[in-house]
Amino acid sequence: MKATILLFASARETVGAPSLTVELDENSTVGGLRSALARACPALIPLLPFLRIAIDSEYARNDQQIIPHDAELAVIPPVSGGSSLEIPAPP
Amino acid sequence: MKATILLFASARETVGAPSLTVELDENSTVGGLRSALARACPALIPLLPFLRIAIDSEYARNDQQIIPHDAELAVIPPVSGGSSLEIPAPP
Amino acid sequence: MIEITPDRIDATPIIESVRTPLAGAVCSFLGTVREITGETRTIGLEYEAYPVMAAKKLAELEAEARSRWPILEAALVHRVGRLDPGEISVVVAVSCPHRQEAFEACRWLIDTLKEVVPIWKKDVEDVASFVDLPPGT
Amino acid sequence: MIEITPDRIDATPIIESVRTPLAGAVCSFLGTVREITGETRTIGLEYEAYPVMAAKKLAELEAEARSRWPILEAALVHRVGRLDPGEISVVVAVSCPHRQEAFEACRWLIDTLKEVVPIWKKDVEDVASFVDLPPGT
Repeated sequence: MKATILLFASARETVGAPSLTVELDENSTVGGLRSALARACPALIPLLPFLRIAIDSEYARNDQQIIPHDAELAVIPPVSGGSSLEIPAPP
Repeated sequence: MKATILLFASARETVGAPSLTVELDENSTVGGLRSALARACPALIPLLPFLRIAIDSEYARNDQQIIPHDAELAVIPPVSGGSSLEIPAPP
Repeated sequence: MIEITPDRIDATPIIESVRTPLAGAVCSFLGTVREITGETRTIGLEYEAYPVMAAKKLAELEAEARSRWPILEAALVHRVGRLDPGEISVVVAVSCPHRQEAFEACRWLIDTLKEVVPIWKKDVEDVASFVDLPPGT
Repeated sequence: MIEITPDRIDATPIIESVRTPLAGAVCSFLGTVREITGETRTIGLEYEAYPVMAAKKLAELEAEARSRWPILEAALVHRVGRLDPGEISVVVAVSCPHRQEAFEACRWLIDTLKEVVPIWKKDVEDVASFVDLPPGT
């Protein structure tokens, strides 16, 4: 199935667009979505460990969660806890 | 020497006046002032353990402190930490 | 801004007074007269101060807070006299670069104010039942 | 009151909205745009939200806070768009019967808001040096 993922902040700037449409398997998990994002835009790869995925405005709880049909999907960069959009260096 | 002590809140209500004038020895300590208050108004006796003495707007640090001449003296009942003027029961 | 006032407190100018472009955080506390506490209805509170000492203690509290936290501006305003339910008895407002400091400083100021500043409160007694007896009773 | 707004925030009606005669304590927090941070001068911040999710998360935060503390009224308002130094980006205001609860709830709300609500900020770049070149250069 085709899925459109909303992009915000640093993810939007990295991709250069407010959303990205990718091809997902039926019964794809959140992990599958992350892989699809990496394939669609390799520039996102270094950010991926810091990006959360939201499904219908809820943070996806783990990589096993299956993406429902027609869900609104979004990539959520670290929110503005006090500093700005910078992605923290990997630990 | 004669000393006038300002009274507030429950101490004022117990005495029925906004101040009390007592006779103090020269070099009287805060302890001596407390004794003089007890003699001048025995109704204050049960409150005394809960009353602080202020000398020139500063809490008297201990019973050994000597009362200076011409100092402004005041009796400070427990301040309104959240409940009202009630004097707590002795421990 | 430090003030002990018999006038009705408006929180707006007090909070505004601590705002500055150097601060990222403003924390404020308003103490208000609670109308209902458990089963009891309050018809008003009477606040009494030892004004000279209270003003001195408020200034000391501000100085002490400034030595502990990077406070940019602080305001401590306490009302005295008769207050109706819902009215503001005390305002503490603090601005700091960051929010943790602002919360800690504001909390410490109101907690310490309530311990050391010589201001007392007392329920206003409900005397209506005596005053409002119908004529002829 | 929960709101995500592109309009300038006035803290006064937000704080007033949580006052009630049932509360003895109102704690509020204003986040403001800091002009100077260390050696850096900020000329403005741009806030971006995922509006649907941000509104949902703010409502969840309020519900969660109400389950933890005896909150009487709460308000969570966040600005989006371009903000100048000194302007208010966020207001959290809470009323409770007592002050400890009000401080804890307000602190938890702003701390958790900053972790989970999808709103991002970004320094506005100083492009004046490019735009304002004198004619002919």
